[in-house]
Amino acid sequence: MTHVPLLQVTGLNKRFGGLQATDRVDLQVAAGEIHALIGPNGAGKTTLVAQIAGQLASDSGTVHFDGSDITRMATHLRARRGLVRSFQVTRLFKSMTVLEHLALALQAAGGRTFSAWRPVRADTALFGRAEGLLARLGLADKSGWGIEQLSHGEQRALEVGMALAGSPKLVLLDEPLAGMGLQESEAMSSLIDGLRGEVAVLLIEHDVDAVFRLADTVSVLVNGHVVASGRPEDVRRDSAVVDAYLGTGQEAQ
Amino acid sequence: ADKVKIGFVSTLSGPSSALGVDIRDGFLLSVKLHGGKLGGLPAEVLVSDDQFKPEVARQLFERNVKRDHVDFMTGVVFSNIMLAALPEAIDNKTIYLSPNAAPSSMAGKDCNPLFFAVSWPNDAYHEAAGAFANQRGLKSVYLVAPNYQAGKDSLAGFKRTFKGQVIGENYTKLGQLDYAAELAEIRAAKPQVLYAFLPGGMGINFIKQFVGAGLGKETMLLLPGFSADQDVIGPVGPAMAGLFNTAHWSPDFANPANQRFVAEFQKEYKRMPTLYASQGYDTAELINAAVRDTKGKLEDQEAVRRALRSAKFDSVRGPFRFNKNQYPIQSYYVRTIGSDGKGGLVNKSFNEPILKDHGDAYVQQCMMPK
Amino acid sequence: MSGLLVFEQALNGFQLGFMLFLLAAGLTLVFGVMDMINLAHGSLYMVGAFLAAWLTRVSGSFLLGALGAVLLTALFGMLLESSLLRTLYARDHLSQVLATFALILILNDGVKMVFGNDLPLSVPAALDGPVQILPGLVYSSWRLLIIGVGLVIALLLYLLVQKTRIGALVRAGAANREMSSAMGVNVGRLFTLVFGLGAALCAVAGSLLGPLLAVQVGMGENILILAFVVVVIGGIGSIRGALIGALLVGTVDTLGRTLLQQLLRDALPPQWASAAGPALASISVYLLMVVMLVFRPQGLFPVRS
Amino acid sequence: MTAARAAAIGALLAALALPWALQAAGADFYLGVASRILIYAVAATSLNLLLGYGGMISLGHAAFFGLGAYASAILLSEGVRSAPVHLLVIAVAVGVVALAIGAVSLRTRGVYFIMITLAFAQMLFYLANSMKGYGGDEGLAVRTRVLLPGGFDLHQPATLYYCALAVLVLVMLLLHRFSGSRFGRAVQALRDDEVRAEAIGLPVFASKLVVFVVAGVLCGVAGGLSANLQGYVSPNLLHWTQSGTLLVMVILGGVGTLWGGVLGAVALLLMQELLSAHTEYHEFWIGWVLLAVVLFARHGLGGALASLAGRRTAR
Amino acid sequence: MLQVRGLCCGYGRSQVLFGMDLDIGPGEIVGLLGRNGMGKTTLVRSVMGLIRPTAGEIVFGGRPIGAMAPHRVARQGIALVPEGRQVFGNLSVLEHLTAFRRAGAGGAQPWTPERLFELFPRLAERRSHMGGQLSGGEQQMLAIARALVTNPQLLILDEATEGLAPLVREEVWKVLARVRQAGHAMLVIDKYVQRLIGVADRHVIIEKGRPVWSGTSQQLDADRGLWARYLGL
Ligand SMILES: Nc1ncnc2c1ncn2[C@@H]1O[C@H](COP(=O)(O)OP(=O)(O)OP(=O)(O)O)[C@@H](O)[C@H]1O
Ligand SMILES: Nc1ncnc2c1ncn2[C@@H]1O[C@H](COP(=O)(O)OP(=O)(O)OP(=O)(O)O)[C@@H](O)[C@H]1O
Ligand SMILES: [Mg+2]
Ligand SMILES: [Mg+2]
Repeated sequence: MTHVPLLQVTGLNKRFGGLQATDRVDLQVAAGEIHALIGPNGAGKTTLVAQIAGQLASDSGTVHFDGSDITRMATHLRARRGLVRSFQVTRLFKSMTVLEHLALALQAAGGRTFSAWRPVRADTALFGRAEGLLARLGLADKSGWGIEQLSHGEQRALEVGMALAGSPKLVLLDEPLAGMGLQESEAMSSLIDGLRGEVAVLLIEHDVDAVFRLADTVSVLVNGHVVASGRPEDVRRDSAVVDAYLGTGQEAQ
Repeated sequence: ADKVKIGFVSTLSGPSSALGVDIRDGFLLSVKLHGGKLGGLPAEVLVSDDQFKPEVARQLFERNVKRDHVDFMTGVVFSNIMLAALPEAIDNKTIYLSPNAAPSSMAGKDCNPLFFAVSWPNDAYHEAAGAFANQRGLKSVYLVAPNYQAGKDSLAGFKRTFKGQVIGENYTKLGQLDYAAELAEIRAAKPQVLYAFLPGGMGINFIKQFVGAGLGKETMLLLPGFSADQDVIGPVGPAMAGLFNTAHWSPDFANPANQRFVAEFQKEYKRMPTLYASQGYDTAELINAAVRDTKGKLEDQEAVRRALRSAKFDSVRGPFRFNKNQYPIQSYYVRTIGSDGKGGLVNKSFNEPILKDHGDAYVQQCMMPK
Repeated sequence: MSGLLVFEQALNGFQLGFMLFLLAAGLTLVFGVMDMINLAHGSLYMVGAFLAAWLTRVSGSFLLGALGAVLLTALFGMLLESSLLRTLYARDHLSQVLATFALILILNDGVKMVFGNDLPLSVPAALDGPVQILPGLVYSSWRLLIIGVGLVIALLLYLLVQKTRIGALVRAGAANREMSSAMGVNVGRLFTLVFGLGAALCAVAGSLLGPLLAVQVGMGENILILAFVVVVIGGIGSIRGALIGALLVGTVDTLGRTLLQQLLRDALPPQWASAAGPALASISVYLLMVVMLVFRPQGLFPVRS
Repeated sequence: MTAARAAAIGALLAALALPWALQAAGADFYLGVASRILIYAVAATSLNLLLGYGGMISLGHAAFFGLGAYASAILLSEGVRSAPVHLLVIAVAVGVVALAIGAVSLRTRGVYFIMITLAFAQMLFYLANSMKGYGGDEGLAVRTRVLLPGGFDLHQPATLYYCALAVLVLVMLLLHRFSGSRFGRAVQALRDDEVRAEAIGLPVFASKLVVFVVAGVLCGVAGGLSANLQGYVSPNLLHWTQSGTLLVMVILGGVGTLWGGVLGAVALLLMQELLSAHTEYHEFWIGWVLLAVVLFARHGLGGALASLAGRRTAR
Repeated sequence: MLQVRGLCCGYGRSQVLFGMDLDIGPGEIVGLLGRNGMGKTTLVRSVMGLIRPTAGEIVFGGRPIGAMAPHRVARQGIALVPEGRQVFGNLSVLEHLTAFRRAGAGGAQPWTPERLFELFPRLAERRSHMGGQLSGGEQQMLAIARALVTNPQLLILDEATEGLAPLVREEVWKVLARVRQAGHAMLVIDKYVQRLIGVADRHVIIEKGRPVWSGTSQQLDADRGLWARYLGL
């Protein structure tokens, strides 16, 4: 792993009225690593993701990505630089087919948005890549479907696929396994696993088994603040983490 | 020609439609009384509604002129709508007889051989009102008019004859219906007389609210005739009694033409005629006279024009003639609203005109060929 | 400019504001709470006014006329809702725009067919005149009544929507109709009632404003736009917002027509003042809205996040 | 595709032949009506680009129509008749105003966007009303018309008709290509979900602004043509009810469908033309027709036609 | 208590359920299993009356409910924790719990907002927050609480533990056990099969819109072949 982290979050804050949603968050993600972020419900994970990805403006603190300060950068420019997120609540385009979603994500990553005359369909390379991705997501046979025809789990897969499409340097995955069946969870896990070394992942997930199986590093957010960070084995044994989040119950399938 | 074809475009729907409806009814009454003929030729009147929109009026003019090839156009109530549509008639050599709108521009530098104002020049009522205020020895006036050209013209007309002091002037939004704020200002200004040029529904509301605010005790309200006509008296009610206004016509005029008109109108439509109705009626009478005098040779437009200019017919307003700008020279009267003896209210005119054989201030600017 | 005049103008602003509130309240309920853009809201106001005028003539009593109008308009609104508008909730805003625009056309001409272009309606004789409210200030008693009625209705509505279970159920139905019904709420009937309430408020406004302004076809369209402005400034769906927004719009409009012109006359050469004054007065309300939306894009009291 | 293309070509041929047909039938007057329909088809299509493709419901679009019309009329009244100059002035004037309005308005969403565009348009409306130099509330009539290169005068009804037809064809071609292009896909995506579109790297604000300005300018061109057809402009052109009428045309014709704007303009204007000749209550019947379209043709006339042809619509 | 017989339904032209059968007795907890997209949610929705069956019948407490409007179904005593939470964005937490509260068949100890706040202290802290402002997990808790406050006879949980932190998830399982003791019947859809086995009495596996297996928790626990065949493990 490199020494300069790919993502460096320093002292990030966000208040909603009387509620400190994120509180002096420091966090580093190295290139290519899978970094899990766990914490109780309402700890501020999704808020943090929105701050890093740019949907929410931070009250204070900085975000550095790939060597530059992006704290105030527009969302789409962050995405163009390779910092992409997926959403905890699926957000898809109701007028597009499954394949078109991926093609669009690829197109967005490639820029040249304002080309208004040449049909995008003529770009066979783009659609070829989109189809490849489709297969990896296990949606190959749904290529022409509209999203309303997909089940919840399939929509989740597409949601994550959108984030991965443009070969980002870092993806922020907000509960990618939520709502998936066992098999699909398995498939998604291995998809994420396969990203290791290639794409850095900031993974938010309440499926603790998957987290500890996948993560290189685990950080724990409680009440908006990072209370522990380190190797999975260490974090798992951290009594504060057990009390605040994991509990002693056995999770198994 | 074997018949006379007339395009009648007016505002027949929406809040301002009462005026157009009256003009139409007056016009059609005349045609009916002539047995469906004008000047001996069967008359075909194509009535259409401009919906109070200049663009629509223009399209309707175009249709009447180009598609239906009418002999005369007439009907429009409002000057802004007429000015927008008029070029369609004039550019295509069709005579327009205005039953109401008579803007000062068309009286002066823009006067046109094909344009006749059968009503009264825009400023005339207001000049008469100014003269009346002088006669009564009133010294301070407050003026209210909507913020559009006719509104400005009218106040200019009043100021032309009025000798006292204008202590306030207020231009309201065209089509405004609530005048609470303006009335408060007027109350604070304490004028002796308030002159309000507010046509149609605007006037009705203004007067109602003037009364409701209790201003009538301190200030005399003076109005142009059309704001104190039958269509206003109805909605406002008894509060109108005793108000003064100025006009070129009154239902109580004793001339036989008028007696017949008022009686027939009431018989036909079950209501008292208004100024507008009288203007519509006179317009049809004028066409009747011109067609008769040219013996139906409508193809000779020059002859038709000459016949119109000499205007040989008995107008319900009494004697009148066209000025060289084809605007009327006529007398103006003060009217006051009183009981009709049947529980209603009606206008009654003073015997002596306040302005006699009065033309307009713009005729000098008109370069009309003979 | 004397203190009394300023006070009287403030009253005028409030009176206009409360009228706008009555219309905006129904609109904001239907719009914010049921998520339905109802362009025909102004037509209900027209229907209410016509019914009030007609019933007053038939019964000979303004009170009976107004009560009857409120009742009948509410019924008419409910009928409209349950026969037509309810099929539109599930549709996008644009379908609603088209359908309710069609309703405007139909109702305008329909009212004209039944009642004619306009109907007379006068302030009842008892409230016709002015009253002395301060030494040196007489004010139209009818306008005072309007302010009073507006105030009472504002209070009642606020309590109904914010503090009762019904209010919560209505808002829930608006946010997610399917889920509400799965929670056991008869959303259809609830919405019909809310719509009827909005229609009733329209009729109240129609009965009160009718005598002051005019009962005529097309009376709803211009005031509809103002009501929308109020709803947007106040924050869609918020009764409190509708009240504050309405008072704000009423005051700004009144000031624009009077104080502002006075100031301009003092500050600018006359021909400039007479050109700029009326133009500014006409746009003051829109200017207010633009400024508002730039700084608070969700209105004064946003309801949804 | 082929059926649609065949239909389009058929419509074009019919439109080309119309002036001859009308002349032969002695109904020249209706050429003006046809030109008006073409002009409103351009305006409605420009709104459809904004609304159907970009998801921006504007209730102020007529402001651009009016602006274009005033620009052309004022140039004519100043004696400028060259078509390129008119085009340039309209593009710049409308473009700049649209840019300014868009930059402010596009910070709001949904209903707030509807209302803020309405507010701007109403302000322009009152501004036009107080432009004393150019007619104020009475509007401005012009006697001359634009001269096209090659000496064609738009005063000639047929010339104006063909000019409007050419503009419409161009706009349709543009819209057709746009909808399948990279930009078109991006715009349609942000219509569905802006936050999502931005998160995958699409420049949402810039895209919307571009669409807003282009739609505004196209509508301005339609306005310019209208000034030349009518020989008259008035503030009414900018009134919100005009924007509402354009909106109704688009919804009636089919939001987000290629032909929506055209179909809506044709249907609404023809209905008005035909019904107003027969009944005082024409709006009553138009109302029922519109209602029927909402209830029974979900995607407007365009959608209904397409499903008659047994194909799926764009939406 | 609930009987589903030969149920067929779908969306538009695509059919999803092909003759689905299901029985839930009073106080019984049934787990519904199956891979993504097999029709679990569709079954739930048709029971709630949110989609109309094209064939088959649904009987609850002796009454056919297949043709009832959703609000009437709900009033028969069925409550739903829907997939994807669907809390009301413009209602406060407290309003969620007061507006839909019904006496129902709560037994000796009906659910009240106070008791639910005890159950989910996190919600008590957020009681005046709007639903839309809650975190995902908080919304999930609210969805469960909202269903319980109607004191239903049959509670349907469609992936009710999705997005919950492990501790809270444990808490929810415990709640379910308590609810069961109170005598409520339940239909539970969840991906944590092991947990489900601990809670439920019987299970039904659904594949392509048909029931393909049904049996007790012991049987399911013992037969890992089933897991591999139908659940993809
Ligand atoms: N727009 C908002 N306004 C007010 N409060 C908010 C808003 N968004 C989030 N919150 C609050 O901020 C806190 C953190 O929320 P966030 O969504 O970041 O939590 P989370 O860690 O993602 O939780 P979960 O695991 O349940 O998804 C929560 O208590 C939530 O109620
Ligand atoms: N609104 C809809 N329109 C069309 N098809 C739909 C719709 N909702 C679901 N489907 C289809 O119905 C099938 C069953 O969906 P359902 O949601 O019942 O599955 P599920 O078993 O609940 O899956 P999951 O575990 O992913 O929630 C899916 O294949 C899906 O494509
Ligand atoms: Mg979260
Ligand atoms: Mg499901």
